[in-house]
Amino acid sequence: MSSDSLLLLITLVVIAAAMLRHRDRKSEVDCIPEIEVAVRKAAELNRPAYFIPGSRDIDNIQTISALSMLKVVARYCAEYDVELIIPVSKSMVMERAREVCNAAYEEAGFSDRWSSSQVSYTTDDPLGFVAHVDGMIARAKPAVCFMFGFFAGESLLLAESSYNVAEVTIAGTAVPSQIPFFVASCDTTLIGEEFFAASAMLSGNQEDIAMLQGLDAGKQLAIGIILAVVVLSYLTLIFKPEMYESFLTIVDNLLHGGGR
Amino acid sequence: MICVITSSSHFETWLAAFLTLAVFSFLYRDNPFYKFAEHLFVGVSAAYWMVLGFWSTLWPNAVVPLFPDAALVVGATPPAQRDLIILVPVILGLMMLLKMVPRYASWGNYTTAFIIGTTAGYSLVRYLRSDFIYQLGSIIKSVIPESANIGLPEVFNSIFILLATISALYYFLRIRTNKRSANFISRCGLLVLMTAFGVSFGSAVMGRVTLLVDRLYFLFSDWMGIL
Amino acid sequence: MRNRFISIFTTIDNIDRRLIYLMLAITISISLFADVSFRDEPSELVIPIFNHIENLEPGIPILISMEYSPTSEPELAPMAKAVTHHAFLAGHPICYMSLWPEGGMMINRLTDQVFATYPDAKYGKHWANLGFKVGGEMVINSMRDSLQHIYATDAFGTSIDQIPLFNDINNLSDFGLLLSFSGGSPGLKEWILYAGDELDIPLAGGCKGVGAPQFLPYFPGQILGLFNGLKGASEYEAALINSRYNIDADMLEATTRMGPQTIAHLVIMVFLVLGNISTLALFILRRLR
Amino acid sequence: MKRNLAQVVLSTVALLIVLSAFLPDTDGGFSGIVKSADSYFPIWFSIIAVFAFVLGASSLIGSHVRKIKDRETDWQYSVVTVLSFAIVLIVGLAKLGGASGLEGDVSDPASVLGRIFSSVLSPLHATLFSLLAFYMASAAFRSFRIRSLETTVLLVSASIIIIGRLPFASKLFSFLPDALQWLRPDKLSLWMLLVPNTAGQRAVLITVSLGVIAVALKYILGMSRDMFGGQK
Repeated sequence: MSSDSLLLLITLVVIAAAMLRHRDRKSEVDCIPEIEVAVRKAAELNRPAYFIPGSRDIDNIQTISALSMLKVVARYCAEYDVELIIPVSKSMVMERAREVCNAAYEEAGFSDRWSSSQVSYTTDDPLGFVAHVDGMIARAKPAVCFMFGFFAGESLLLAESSYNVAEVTIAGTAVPSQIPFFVASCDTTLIGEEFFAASAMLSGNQEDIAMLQGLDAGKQLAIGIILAVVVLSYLTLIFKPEMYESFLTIVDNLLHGGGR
Repeated sequence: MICVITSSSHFETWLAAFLTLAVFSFLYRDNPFYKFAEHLFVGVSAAYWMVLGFWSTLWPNAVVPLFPDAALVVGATPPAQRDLIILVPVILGLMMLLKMVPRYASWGNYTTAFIIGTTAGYSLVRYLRSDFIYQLGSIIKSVIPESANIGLPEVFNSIFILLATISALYYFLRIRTNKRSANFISRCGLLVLMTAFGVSFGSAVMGRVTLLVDRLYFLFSDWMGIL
Repeated sequence: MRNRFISIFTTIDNIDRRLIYLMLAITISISLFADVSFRDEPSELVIPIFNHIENLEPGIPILISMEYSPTSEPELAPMAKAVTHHAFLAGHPICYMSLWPEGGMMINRLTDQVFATYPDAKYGKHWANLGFKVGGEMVINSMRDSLQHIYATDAFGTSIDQIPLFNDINNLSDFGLLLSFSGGSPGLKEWILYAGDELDIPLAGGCKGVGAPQFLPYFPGQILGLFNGLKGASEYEAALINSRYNIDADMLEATTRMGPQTIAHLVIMVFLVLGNISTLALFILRRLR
Repeated sequence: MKRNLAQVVLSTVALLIVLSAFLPDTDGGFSGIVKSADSYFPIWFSIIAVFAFVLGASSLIGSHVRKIKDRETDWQYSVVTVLSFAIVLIVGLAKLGGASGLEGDVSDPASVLGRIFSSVLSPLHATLFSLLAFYMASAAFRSFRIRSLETTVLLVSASIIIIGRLPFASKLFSFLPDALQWLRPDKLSLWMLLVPNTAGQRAVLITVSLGVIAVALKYILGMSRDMFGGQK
């Protein structure tokens, strides 16, 4: 058991406890109105909506999160009768996306508006996938493009091509190196953690709100730890400078691996 | 023989140049050349990854453990004994294929459960340890003094990093409540994030332009031979 | 009058994106043909690497690990080439290896090109190619103990006992410098964590322009220096041109490529300035109403 | 019932992995089993992914064949996809053209598959990535404007980095007095990379890791409703 396991365990317990503590926080949750507005716009223009759930397989948690977003988007599309097209890059994502949409359309009471051929697999190669999606978008001229999930270098290829034809482009990713491209190119971008929180905010389920509680507890813990260690370090430095070396060793052990 | 090789590599250069131009043509607008390149890309790459999956994943990791003699086909030494545990993923894989048969489709749910379970498990451990704890450690180490005597620029930088990080974290803490009521600290946090994004964007420009110069160099030099 | 200005600036404000593409393509092409080049200056990031190779006793081998694939080759190969030129001229044997499957091909392409310019360079004496080994950080870990343990043969199947270069090399500590040119993972980060931090030999490396924020924090504590994208390579070449070696600047790839690169940066800046002038002008003109 | 059983499978698998991160490294006993399960799972996943190719391929080929049959617009291009797919699949599975037949490496550069990679896929990859240079220019032109404080910050920080990468950046601003030398774009860009950028990136990474942890926990604790076919 490595020395950082203690902190690992504390973090895990704090987040899990916050998630399991049920409390009605619905009123505090701010929705993301842009998504519904975009789908309504597509309905007005009578043009399709595209949803791209990233370019990685389902062993990436961002893909799973993107599929939760898909459920929300699919429900809006079912209600407003907007054709939803979902090109995917992995076979297993295709299967999940079909199931998720099927469920969403059924819940909305419009199963007849859904056909599983709206989800189509292209190729496992992320760039081949993007080349094809760019072509599809240029031809189909969708009104809205949603890009959620894990993207690597291909992010801006998708974002710019969709910006050129679509009325609204909305993106969300937790890949730090790709966020700047979406921010520069899309109308709305969910940055990092906002992307994980978004599906929970939109669904408004009690369970999802519990997840938001967990997120906030984690951030408070992070800010708390940083401030506590910094204050302690200066206190040691001022009052017990001879202890400072050993203080640094303790910090080093607790946060093992946080090498600079 | 040499003649055949040069002419075929000549053909390959022309093919590469044609595909390069076809992709560039998309910058103007969608056109038949791009459509051709795009559809070729999809067909070739889909099959390419499937072939790679078959020979470098399925064969050594599933076929060989179940039928040791299969190793001989690829010129490897067969393992001493069968490894029947590999039947588990094989069965899970077959169960997923049942999704094509509506009557048994629900059997595939176990495969989904297994996959999402492993994803959730690995992500939890990895992000907890190498992102959360690691980054927390890095922030703290770059903020607290390394020894008792430090210079003014270091102090300035560490205070800057501390305030910037905390305000950025605070921005994420506030997003859930109404954005319009966002206060001064979270506004500062957003500005820190925007600075970081601008820096990343600027850093990426160089690399992408390098690639573009290289492609143009290929066209003018390797293909046309005029450079 | 005011309306005319408004319409001019509105046009600039909404330039067709294809005009930007066209300008970029034309200026880069022209600068390629016109052989535009700018003399770079060695920066504090590459000078330590250059000086280290200079001060190393001749004959001490250098290890270059090439972790990149064709997509990142344009950015990373010029660094490896510049160091190869320098090490050969300074009399250090070079050992190449890779933690990426595509690395083997990258090494062959590079050595074919560079050593063709030095007719007296001999394989096995001046350079050797260990090729690709699967395993990422595990490979580095085993190399720390014993090179022979993990690499029985070189990339071409020759037993490394028969290669003179390896006579005095038992493990990583016998190299005078470790370099990793990395386009991703496994790469420089693994080298820092599993070789640089564990051993007492200098480690340096190169990364893509996007990778710099990730690796700069390791400088100067854990890495000797860093090649930051193509600019890093051209800075190193500038050091090489200024040095005692008589090297033909045309052979140096980054310096020649940096010309079009610079022009492209300038074009992008010009468009950024234009866009903002029009934003500002429109803002003022509309206020005047 | 079936859905509950699936949730049990999910949670068990995930908890095994989490547990193995906390258990000591020993060979035998309970922790040995947990540890070996932990090392098996990634390989299992990749095996299942290969099976999934059947689903993907049948969807891809099915849709293109349908397009050809129905003579939809652009059906000719679907012929390209189907043909190239079939050719590469056959050539690759049979390892044609390689030095040592089936015993050779599948991505041997001398084999037909290797040559297809270097003459078709490699230039396509490189060219698509190089398109990004154009796209970055147009995206920056459009959105890096002095319209709001946020976009101004984007503009300034990106510009400093771009200018700092010019070969003559240090000479261009050498007129600055010694006390203001730190304002030189080459120095300033290094500082921006190291200080504000580091702070921003780390804040993003920490919150992202929290997001991942919370999503993972949601599934492990069985708090997700959209798992197995929705609310049937």
